[in-house]
Amino acid sequence: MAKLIGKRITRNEDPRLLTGQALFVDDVELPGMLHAAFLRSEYAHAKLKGVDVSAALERPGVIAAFTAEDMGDAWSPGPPLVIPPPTIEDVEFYTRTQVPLVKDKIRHAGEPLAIVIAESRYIAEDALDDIVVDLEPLDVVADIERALDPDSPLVHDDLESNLAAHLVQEKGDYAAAREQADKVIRRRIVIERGIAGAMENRGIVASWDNKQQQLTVWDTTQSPIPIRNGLASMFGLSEHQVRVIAPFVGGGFGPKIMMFYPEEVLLTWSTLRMGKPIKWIEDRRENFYATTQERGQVHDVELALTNDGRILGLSDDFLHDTGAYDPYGLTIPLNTQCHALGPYDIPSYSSDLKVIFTNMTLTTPVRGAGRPQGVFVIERMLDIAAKELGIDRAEIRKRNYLPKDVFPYDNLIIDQAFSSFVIDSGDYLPAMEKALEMIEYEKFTQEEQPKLREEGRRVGIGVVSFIETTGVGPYEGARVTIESSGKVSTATGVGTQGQGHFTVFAQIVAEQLGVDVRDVHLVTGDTAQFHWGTGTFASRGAVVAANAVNAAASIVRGKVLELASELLETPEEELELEDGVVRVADIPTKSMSLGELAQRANPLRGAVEPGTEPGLEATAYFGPKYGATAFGTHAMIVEVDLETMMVEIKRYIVVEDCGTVLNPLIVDGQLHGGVALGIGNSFYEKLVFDENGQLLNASFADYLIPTAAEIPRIEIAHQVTPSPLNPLGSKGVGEAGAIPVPALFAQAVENALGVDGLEILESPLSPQRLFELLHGEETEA
Amino acid sequence: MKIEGEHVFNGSREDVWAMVRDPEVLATMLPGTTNLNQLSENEYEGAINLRVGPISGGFSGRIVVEDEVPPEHCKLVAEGEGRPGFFKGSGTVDLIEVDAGTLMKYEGEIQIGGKLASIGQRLIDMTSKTMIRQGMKVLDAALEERKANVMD
Amino acid sequence: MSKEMDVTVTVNGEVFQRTIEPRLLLSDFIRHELNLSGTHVGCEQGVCGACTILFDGLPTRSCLMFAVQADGHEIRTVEDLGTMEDLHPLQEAFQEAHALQCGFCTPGFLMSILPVLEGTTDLSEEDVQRAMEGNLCRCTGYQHIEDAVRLAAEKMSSGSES
Amino acid sequence: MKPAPFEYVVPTTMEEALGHLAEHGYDAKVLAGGQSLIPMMNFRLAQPSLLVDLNKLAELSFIRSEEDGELRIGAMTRHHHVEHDALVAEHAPLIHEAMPKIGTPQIRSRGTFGGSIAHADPAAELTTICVALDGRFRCQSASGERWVPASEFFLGMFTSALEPEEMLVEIAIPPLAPRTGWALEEAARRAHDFALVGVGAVVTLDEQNLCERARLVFLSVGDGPVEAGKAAEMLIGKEVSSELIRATAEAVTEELDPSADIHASVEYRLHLARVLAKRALERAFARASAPGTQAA
Repeated sequence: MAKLIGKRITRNEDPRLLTGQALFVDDVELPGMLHAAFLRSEYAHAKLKGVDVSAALERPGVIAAFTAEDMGDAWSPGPPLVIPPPTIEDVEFYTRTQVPLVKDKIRHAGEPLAIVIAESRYIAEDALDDIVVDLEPLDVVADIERALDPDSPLVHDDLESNLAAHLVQEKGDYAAAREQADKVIRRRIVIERGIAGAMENRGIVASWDNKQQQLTVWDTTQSPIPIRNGLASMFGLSEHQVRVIAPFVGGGFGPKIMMFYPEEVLLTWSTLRMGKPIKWIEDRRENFYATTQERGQVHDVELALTNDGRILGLSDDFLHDTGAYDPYGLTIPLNTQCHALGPYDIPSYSSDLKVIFTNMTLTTPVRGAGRPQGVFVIERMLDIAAKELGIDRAEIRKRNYLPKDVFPYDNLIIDQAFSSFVIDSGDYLPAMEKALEMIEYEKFTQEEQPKLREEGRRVGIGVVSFIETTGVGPYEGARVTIESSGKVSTATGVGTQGQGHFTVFAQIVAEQLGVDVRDVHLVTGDTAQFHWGTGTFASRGAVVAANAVNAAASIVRGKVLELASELLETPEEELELEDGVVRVADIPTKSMSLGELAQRANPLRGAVEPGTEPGLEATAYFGPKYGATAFGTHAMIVEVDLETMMVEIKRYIVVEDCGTVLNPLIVDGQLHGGVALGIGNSFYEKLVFDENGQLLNASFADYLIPTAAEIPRIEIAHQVTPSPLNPLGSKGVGEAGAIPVPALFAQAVENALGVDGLEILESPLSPQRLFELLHGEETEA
Repeated sequence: MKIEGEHVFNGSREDVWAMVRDPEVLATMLPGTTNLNQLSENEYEGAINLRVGPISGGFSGRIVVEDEVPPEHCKLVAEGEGRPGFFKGSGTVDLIEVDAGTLMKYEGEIQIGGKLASIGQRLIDMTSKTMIRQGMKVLDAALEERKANVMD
Repeated sequence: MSKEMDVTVTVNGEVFQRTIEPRLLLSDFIRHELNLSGTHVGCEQGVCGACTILFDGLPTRSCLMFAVQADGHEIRTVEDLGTMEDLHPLQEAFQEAHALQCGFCTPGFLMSILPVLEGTTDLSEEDVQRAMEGNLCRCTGYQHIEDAVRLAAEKMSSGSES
Repeated sequence: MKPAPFEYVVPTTMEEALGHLAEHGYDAKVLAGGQSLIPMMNFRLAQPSLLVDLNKLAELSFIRSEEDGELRIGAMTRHHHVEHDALVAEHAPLIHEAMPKIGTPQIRSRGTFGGSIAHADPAAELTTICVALDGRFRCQSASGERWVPASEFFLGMFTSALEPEEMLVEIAIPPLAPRTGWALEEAARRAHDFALVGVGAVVTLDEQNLCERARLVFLSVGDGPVEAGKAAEMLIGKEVSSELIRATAEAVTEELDPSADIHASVEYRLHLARVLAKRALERAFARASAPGTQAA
């Protein structure tokens, strides 16, 4: 087999993207297509008394305008949760899902009140100004720490409080550990909200063809098959009547998976009602309050240790802001609970989670999905412990790592998939050693830093470890087909937003079948091409879908060999697949091309014998027993300008272990992008809400996504500890880069400032915050 | 947003007070004000087309004057909304006799929501500074005119 | 609705005539009137750079111009570079350096960097940064794009020598 | 995010352009580069009923110097051209230094020198610099023209001395005196964001090496360019030392009136103003005292 897995292979999809020939949703143009715009609430919390669209309907070019009332029986909250709550005992969970259009009560700014459908988006937006809304503003729940006060306004009036969920997870006996401990450290940690910030906003084109009785929906979703299934059941159609296409999608990062966004329901409902194709393209301002967000937690943490820095126990009671509704269940905070344990041997753990409804945009996973918060909690606590116990920061981590011989290691709490949080494999110490070596930790801390400090320069170093649960189930599938041209088509259901699936999956197939990577054509994200699957999220493409592709390709390989053996009258063991042909190893001239074999496998004459199938094709599925856990260590050197509070990152090191590396070029790209988002989360990107639930920085001018100038060169080293859970040995890497950065940045900046008693217990930071931390709190912006 | 400041008028406290409580003067203080109606002794409603450079937008709203202690103190409570957003706020105005005339001290807090708040943060505070300064100029002029009329 | 106007624009060497409303943004005109959908729209306020085109040779935000203003002017979009089978050296460099992931911001980067490289291929570190400063990318973290710019400079300088 | 409808005219003569302004006054809005106006229109915060597009008035795009060394820049000259113009680099090095800090390359391709000034954004570099350099602006209307000194031009947030029927047509920047140094210092979140605070310093030394003239003008600390004249006065007639610079920088905050926003509090802005004033003065004086500093 030609070795393709693990090679730096350039991407199959690039020529289309580079020449402007890749189809994105807003590129879909259909005859007679109409354009939608949504009237959204500017208020975060209000009683809605009426929406009058009559003036809008008068405007030339406006075809329709609908309110919740117009939807009649089609209006309902929901549909079912994206991820249901855990089925374990003792979990309190109050399901409240978003509505297609607000009927009686507005629960966050940005909720849609009406849809206008017009000949152009310009006219549709003109008509939004014609709509008259009658509402009564209500007091707003905008602070999760006050949301449970008895006198707090209620987001959902039928609930007793703003508590959306409550779950206590315990491992060992934390109270006893606390008793035994030499040192107990207690801190409050606050992590604010940010956006995913995909460059492409969301978009939908929905088209009902009455003659074909066929609904086609182009959608920027990360999860086309569940959207297809949901729309079919919601509107009483057969799944075969609904085709959902997620074409090229301009970045996902989490929020593009939701069941359902109101717009997905509304566009579909409207095209079914009107029989005309309708397009809605979210604009950037809408993206800031109508697309889901993440982070937003407050932790009260306690770490119990011995004097030599061994962790005896961790307690973390935290609040998680779910926004106005909770369709995504507990995925984010469960990730936080798991990742607060890190790569460490923590014998006792107690975590009390309360999920809070607020009058703000919903939170659902954004690249990292609760993990950065958990990592921030444990890593910051270890930094403080190291300082208080007089132990080196790297050393305290080394003392607490799980040893490499304990895996699989059961953490005895449940994870986001509600199964026991078992770490499949790991080898943490070498990753740390490597990172220290690369960043020259000793030299920096012993020589450079003291010298620069004497010159008045504030430089600091940070080093943190993390784990990342990846590749959760339930499953993905793939179909691999050798076509009569000898080229290979591969179909999966996952959908792609830039992860390089067209190339990585092709590498796997090409390696199995001995063809050129460029001759493997991937179809993904089109429900007409593949019927089963869940989607692209939780760093699972390279684990779950890749292994399904591998399984299907391996079956096809078997079929090829079996048929070729018969036709070439040679035992299978003596055949090899290379360069698109099957040949006898010792007699290279005795061969058949894959195309010829494909034709022979699908003869126009001659019956398919009982028990056989035509063609060289196979469909296979892969569902892991549980998720594969990647890990790594990041290190960073920063310099803080003490006069201006600006921070420059001088060096950035990543040591990543994501098991088998399928394509290092692509993996490095994933890590770069993850780190860049992490840097944004650490210092630049913070959604600022006021006490009325108003988002104060809903534009790219005020919400600061880092540019090239803010992102340093990232030096990467790979370590490979294959996952025993899948044949490829792969683990996910899509979120890895982002996860440890806020903790690392806080540590490095704190170290650079070097001010006694100055601890950074929040994320993100900003120059303004550093100024306050150094000069006193009373100067808050 | 907090608003706080002071301004010295070249006139007596009674004149300044009378001017501040004159709806017509108030309407000229904010250019673009239309349809200012007095609903009751202490309550006004009106519409304004605010214009700050290229930015413009119509608002309609209400102002209530409370805790009135002529000619030295009152509290203003205002709220309104329009296409660019909505606002709600209150503030106090104190007039103090000083050598140069009358010192007006004002302070208040306005909450702004909607489009203006979400994309125009950078503009709001500085715009209010400009508007207040321009408004004081108008009041200065009105005061001069008032004094001239009285003398006539 | 305001009065419609005739415009004649040269895009990628081809002359187009259309009758349009004055308020039509140049980005929408290029994408939806001319069906050159390689130019993307990410923020419509001139920050993200995805809609960058060359307007009379200079990189320009097409979301911050009205299409009527393009009357009598020359525009180049990403479609003016190479084809899928025959990529421009800058596009080749992007592929080789893995300078794109989702690819949504990519046409904007290409059209921002292209005029810089067409001016000179002798770029300092600062020049490379400068060429990219008006474009946001959420996927790549920019490092591979920087690599691609250097690689393209190499390709284009050796290309011009031969 | 699509603009509301408007009428659009694109005059080809000054007379025609000024005629539109005379006729429509406040309802007309001049479209220069549009890089500030069009985003506001896309957000529908600006909804002018008539746009008067100046982009076909070729006579408003020029850079030249007068015999006395005064630099003249046409209002419709694009930032890109100013940035790369040798005359500007020679006659107004402070403007040359500032140009790359204005927006991004794409914004500079389209944005115009005069548009940036007429827009009167308190965070803009050019407004501040023109005040620091004692620039003058030629404002023209159908009924005549007048020159307004930069120090009297900026009246507040997006508000200038331009009357609705007037148009900014030309900017004049006087030549620098010999032994003049300059600097622009800014602190911004990202490389090309609006500065949280910025300051332009222009200083001149006399033959005895005493400070003869000093201007310190700030951006983003008020609703327009803010000059710290009293602080600068402390330098006049003095021998410049690092103590004097520090004392001057400490004093600037008396004259500033910054606002708080989501990026910076009043206190942080005042702190930055002191820091940046010190840095700007240090650089400016270093330039002024460098051998061979003879302005053209």
